[in-house]
Amino acid sequence: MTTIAIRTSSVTKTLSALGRARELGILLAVVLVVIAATVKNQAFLFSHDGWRDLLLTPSILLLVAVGQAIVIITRNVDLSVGSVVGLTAYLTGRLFSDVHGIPIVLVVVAAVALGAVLGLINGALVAFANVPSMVITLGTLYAFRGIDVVWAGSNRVNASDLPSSFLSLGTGQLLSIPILTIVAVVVLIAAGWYMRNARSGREHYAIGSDPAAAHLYGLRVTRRVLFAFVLSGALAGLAGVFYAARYGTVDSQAGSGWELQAVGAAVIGGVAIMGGVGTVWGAALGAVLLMTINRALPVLGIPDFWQGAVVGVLIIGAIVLDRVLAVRQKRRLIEARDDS
Amino acid sequence: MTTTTAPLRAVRDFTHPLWRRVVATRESAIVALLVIVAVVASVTVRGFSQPITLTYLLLDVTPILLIALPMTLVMITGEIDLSVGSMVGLSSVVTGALVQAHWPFGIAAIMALLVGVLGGAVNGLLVTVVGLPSLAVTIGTLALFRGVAVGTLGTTAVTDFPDQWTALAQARISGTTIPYVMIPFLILLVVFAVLLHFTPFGRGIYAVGLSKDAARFSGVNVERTKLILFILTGVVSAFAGIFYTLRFGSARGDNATGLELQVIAAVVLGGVSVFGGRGKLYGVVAAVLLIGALSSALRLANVTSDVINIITGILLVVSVVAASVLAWAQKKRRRPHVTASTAA
Amino acid sequence: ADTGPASAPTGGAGGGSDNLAVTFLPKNLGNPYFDTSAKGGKAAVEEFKGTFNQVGPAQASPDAQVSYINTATQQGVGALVVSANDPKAICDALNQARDNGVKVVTFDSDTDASCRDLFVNQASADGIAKAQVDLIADQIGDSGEIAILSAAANATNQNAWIDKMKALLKSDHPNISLVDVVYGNDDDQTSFDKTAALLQSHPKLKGIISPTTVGIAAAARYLSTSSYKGKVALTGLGTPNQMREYVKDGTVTAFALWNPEDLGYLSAFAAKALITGEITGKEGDTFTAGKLGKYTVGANGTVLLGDPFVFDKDNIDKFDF
Amino acid sequence: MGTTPVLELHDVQKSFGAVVALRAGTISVNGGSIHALVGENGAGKSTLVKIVAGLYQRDGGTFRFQGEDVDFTSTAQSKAAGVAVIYQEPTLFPDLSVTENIFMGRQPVNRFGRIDRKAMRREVERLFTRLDVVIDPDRPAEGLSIADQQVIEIAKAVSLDASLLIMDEPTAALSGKEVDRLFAIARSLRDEGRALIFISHRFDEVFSLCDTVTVMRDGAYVGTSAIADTEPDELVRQMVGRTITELFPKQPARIGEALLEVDGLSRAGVFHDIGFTVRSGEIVGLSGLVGAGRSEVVRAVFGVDPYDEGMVRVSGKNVPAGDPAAAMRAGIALVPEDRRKQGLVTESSVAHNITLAIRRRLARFGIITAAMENRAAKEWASRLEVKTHALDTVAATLSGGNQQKVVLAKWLATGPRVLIIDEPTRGIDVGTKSEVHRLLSQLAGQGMAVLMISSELPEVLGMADRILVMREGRITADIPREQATSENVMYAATHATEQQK
Ligand SMILES: Nc1ncnc2c1ncn2[C@@H]1O[C@H](COP(=O)(O)OP(=O)(O)OP(=O)(O)O)[C@@H](O)[C@H]1O
Ligand SMILES: Nc1ncnc2c1ncn2[C@@H]1O[C@H](COP(=O)(O)OP(=O)(O)OP(=O)(O)O)[C@@H](O)[C@H]1O
Ligand SMILES: [Mg+2]
Ligand SMILES: [Mg+2]
Repeated sequence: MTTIAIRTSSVTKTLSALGRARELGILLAVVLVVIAATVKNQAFLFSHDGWRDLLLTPSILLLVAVGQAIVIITRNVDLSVGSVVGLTAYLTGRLFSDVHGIPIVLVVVAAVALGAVLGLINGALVAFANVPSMVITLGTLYAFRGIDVVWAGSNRVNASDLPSSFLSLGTGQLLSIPILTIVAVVVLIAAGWYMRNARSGREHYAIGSDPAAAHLYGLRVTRRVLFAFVLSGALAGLAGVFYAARYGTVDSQAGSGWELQAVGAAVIGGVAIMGGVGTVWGAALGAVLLMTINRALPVLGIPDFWQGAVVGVLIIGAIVLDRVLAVRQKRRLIEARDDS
Repeated sequence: MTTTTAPLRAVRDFTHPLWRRVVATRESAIVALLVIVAVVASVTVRGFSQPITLTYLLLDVTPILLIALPMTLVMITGEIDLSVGSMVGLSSVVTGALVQAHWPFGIAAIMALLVGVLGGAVNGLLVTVVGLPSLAVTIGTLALFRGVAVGTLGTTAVTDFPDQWTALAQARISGTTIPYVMIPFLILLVVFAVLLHFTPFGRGIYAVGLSKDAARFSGVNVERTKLILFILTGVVSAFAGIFYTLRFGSARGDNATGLELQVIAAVVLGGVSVFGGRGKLYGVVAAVLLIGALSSALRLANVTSDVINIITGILLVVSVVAASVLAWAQKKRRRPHVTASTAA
Repeated sequence: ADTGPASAPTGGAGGGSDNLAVTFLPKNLGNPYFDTSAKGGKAAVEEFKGTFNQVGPAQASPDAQVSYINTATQQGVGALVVSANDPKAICDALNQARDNGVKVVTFDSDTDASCRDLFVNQASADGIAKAQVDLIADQIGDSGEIAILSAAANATNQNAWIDKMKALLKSDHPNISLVDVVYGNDDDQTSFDKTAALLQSHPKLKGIISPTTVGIAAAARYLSTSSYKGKVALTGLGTPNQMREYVKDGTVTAFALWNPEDLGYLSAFAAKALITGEITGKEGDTFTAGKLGKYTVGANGTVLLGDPFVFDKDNIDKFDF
Repeated sequence: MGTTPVLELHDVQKSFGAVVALRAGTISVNGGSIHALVGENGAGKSTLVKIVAGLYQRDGGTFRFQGEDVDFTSTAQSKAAGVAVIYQEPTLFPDLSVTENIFMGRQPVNRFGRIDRKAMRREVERLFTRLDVVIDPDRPAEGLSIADQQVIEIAKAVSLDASLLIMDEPTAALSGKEVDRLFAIARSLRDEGRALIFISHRFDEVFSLCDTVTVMRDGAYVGTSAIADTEPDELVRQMVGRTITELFPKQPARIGEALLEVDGLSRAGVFHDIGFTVRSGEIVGLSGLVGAGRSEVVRAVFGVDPYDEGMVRVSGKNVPAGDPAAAMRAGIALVPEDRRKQGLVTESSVAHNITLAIRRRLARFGIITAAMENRAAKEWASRLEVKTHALDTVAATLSGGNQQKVVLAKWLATGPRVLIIDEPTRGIDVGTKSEVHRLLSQLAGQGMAVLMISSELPEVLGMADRILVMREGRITADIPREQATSENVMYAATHATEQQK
């Protein structure tokens, strides 16, 4: 028994180290990008605006990516998040401009609630009708955006329609950390804690790992999947509020194309597209990496037109690197077993 | 088992008769819907029944029709290619840049097709050799191909294409209102339909989509199958890019932005499962035409694009939900019947 | 030469008709600039008792515009008033429309001259370039680094203006150096982020020109909350409603634009004149555009609206669009 | 206890579309007893189990649990009521750790609802010690051998502390040692007064473990008897309606030239320096404890797994590594151990499954049609007596034994010269089993070389001309039929392990 115990513990350690390494690799990439950009131009990190933007810019996508990660972990995907961000951002703006003196908290609640309802629509269709989420959310991507365009028409919400107390949320800082970033990080910590330490959080992993087994097991698959979509919608709703606060202007195209960014962030962060694997931390880091790359490229002197290509190369590079590291680790594990 | 005493049991080929197998499918529902939309629109929408409608409709959906063919095969293996729209743009830019550099158009087009092969191979190799999920890979190449396209031409748009070529892209087969480009499309359709439905390779595609492991254990070369399909998708997208360039007479880096989701929406509407293993080519073709006819009719009725988008989205959702509700209802209906017969 | 009563349907060179259905096709829907021009167009069409319609894609792309042009052809409208997303890509479709008797007026952003009957130009490229260069030179003291935040990389009008601005800077303002041109794609968020990047990559930047209404608003919004406010000058083309706040808080001193409502109004009347055969679009043709008065077709079938107008703290409250 | 049975089913019915899976399911299980449920493949045993588990809802009949009428609509309900089930197919979450798999949904939590990982870990260690299991509790379930998966299923069910434990063929993947362990646990649970249902196709197990037996045929109840009052032949007659004369109908075959030669095959961490020969007409048994690496060796030989060193030859010609298609061309066929993942495309039709491996050969001028496939599939389905409604039936809906027949049909259709068959009769009923054995014997007689992996010692001893024994990735013995006894095979399979300890 003793020999086995030793092997077990060493295997355990290497495995958990591997688990951590996935997120670590992405964190490293973020740090490298920041260092490179800062060396090129001090202002990227060491100016007031540079520091603020470094933290602020990824915050909105981070929220969406966290929700997306949880949905993907259940072996689903939510392609409608971009449209939900658009709708809720517009709702935020309209509430402020139509209802004078409306409290900010009420608007946040309304936007998050709208996001949750939209998420509920997705979730109900997926969970009850038992159809692939990719199809459903591709459909609602079009439908929600269409509703946004019909509702907004050519109107847009301008910064002047928004109360300055709300706008200052978008740029305000507490101890030099932007308020939006603080909120996003709190959400991230809560989601991370839940997914790791709550029974129902772990059930999401089980469902994504093998839905049929989860059914046999008697897990409440429908409820969890529904919850994941509602959460994703609610977080997209919160991101919509952030969007309005940060950008001040909301038109009917706000947030379009974010679905791929959010899925990309999750996948880059090590969330397996087939579910069951990954953490919201990874997804958050993926979002930070994506947004930071976007901001660093002009600073690094990459011409505007070529930035898209560089982003593509970096995305592919990040996932290839991740894969290579994982394969290497696995091989090392096998060799270790052989030697024991 | 010749020594067994039991007589050889004759096994039926099919559970249901042919008509039921054909009629009670999602594909047939889409075809029926297409017919209904066409008939209703001809009667109610002014201007829809004129012959020119067909020309415009077909020209509009040609890039989607073309790319949907290989995309169907890719999605049946359980993979996906999100980079097709960017590949259309890249192929357009390659054609344009070479024509601008005074290459003959034919050679430029061939180079664009080669770029399609190359791009497809990049996707395919990353998926098969490196073993990455195709959704992630092609989100990356979506950005990469588009980035190279935009980077290459920058602000400029190449517009000086030979007139005989641009005219050909719009020309109609004489005496009809059907564009010439339908000929290469029909050839490709036959090729892909035979490949998918009537070859051992096609059987392998379905097997890979349903169970990668079982396919491998049966001697299907999973990696090669996928690689070939990604390359086909790349090259057909490049072909669509050339058509796109000629139809609009303009090569630009941002050509066909967002086309990928339209293609995937059509493929999925046509009954292909995003999990792989299921789908028929005729369903997909009917779905592309359905979306095309619907938007054409709605535009003629002065319905704005946002409403058209809502309708497309709802159609997608309803089509899958309806199928599942129908199956559920059927199950419900059957149950008391069985109980009754066993009780009797 | 002839005005007034002669505007009744006559068998001019184009062959007059009384099909006064005018369809506006902007670059995209949901764009306040085009919303305002459509308002003018609608007013004009109602004035001459035609039927007004506006259609368009949700996102600015030439292929989507082609579908709408084809639709207009099928519907057999009297005239199509288009702001082109690409000078060439929609050409064939426009020509097919013309072959089917549809008159084609471009406004705001032109196509090749061979594909339309008339172009209603909001202001000459020279005029627009000069107005913006003069504004920035004035605001930064005629020396230092500036950058341009444009719309899409392929926008015809934008690129024409940028080229003219470059030439003007070279010849008249040798101390100003243009260090970067970036593209916000007329997307609010992209323009916003690009502004942030511009300011970081060019610490010595003294001014930004954004010749697009979406771009300038986003840039102003970023500047107003950053430490660059008041230090980096911003000008360009913007609408008074979007810019009012930033002009008042001192982020922006002055910016320019023509009146898009007038632009739409003039375009609609030009379309009507073509439909009725009052003009054919050749140089020297004249027509009356309702309350705006008489206009003459210039070279290349172009009608010029007028010079751009400069908005500042003192006059901005007089406008609402 | 004796008065009210823990579980009572009477005339329970269940249909799937046109297929009647269960016509009249009847069973009555008492506390403190182990009740065997036997019947041919497709008799409806698993269906009955799934109704008790709440996975399926019955169409008719009565269902009583602990003396009360119940209607479980989900497995969560049955679990809560005290029913634990080990399903025929292992149902683990591949990405989660072994520990999480066991405790999913009922992990120990602290006051704040936070999962107490330490407590969970302690639980698992206690459980594994009780079951004498040596699996790393922190490794993911992905990549566990079928046997290990089965062991974890058992651990999961045992830890539930249920009043009724149903085991649907739990021993199909296990070898002697693990089976003994399982039986010890089952007996201790019985002695605690719990009720157990045990489904198996192995009569020796039924007779050594159970006290009552219920027989089913064609979805209907046939009869229940005390084990002491019946005997295997009687059960077989009830199950199949006829007697099986010979379980291992081994015919002597003429052993010819070497067909499959494996030389110095190694793969780091899995197997080392494997060398053996299988001759025409010969059935070679590959024996060993579960986890010895037998499946890995044959997978490498067939080319689905890579290997680092060594050589595979068929009739003296090299077979390229890592290329199953080439191995098939060389005349090798592999019936894999995991039929649901590797053997079958479960979501595909019977016809497509049978013809998948011969699709290229069937094609004329590169074209293949459904008619061609059906012709070939019908021939093989009939030869192996696959019980299916029609050729377009989805393979997943066949009973386990019939699925195995489909896999066999698929590979026999390729007309192999070397047939490698991994656990050929796992989950197959007696009748079919003897048919499979007869078939193997007959194929060998026709000159085929057969390599058979089996965890069932009687099967190996009864069928093989020669027995290779593997232990921890190495071949430790090569025993001819005449000298083979269960003692010397088990000795070779475990010997060095004992020495190490
Ligand atoms: N989901 C389903 N859909 C259709 N038919 C089914 C389904 N499940 C089982 N059947 C059919 O019901 C019958 C009984 O199957 P079941 O799995 O209960 O048999 P079994 O006695 O467990 O056999 P085995 O010993 O092979 O496991 C079989 O004919 C099978 O094909
Ligand atoms: N718990 C484990 N930890 C590490 N390695 C293991 C473990 N279990 C199995 N292995 C490895 O996997 C191989 C065994 O695989 P497998 O169980 O499929 O073998 P097998 O003899 O074919 O058994 P079966 O009869 O179940 O098919 C062994 O060589 C061993 O090195
Ligand atoms: Mg069974
Ligand atoms: Mg094995």
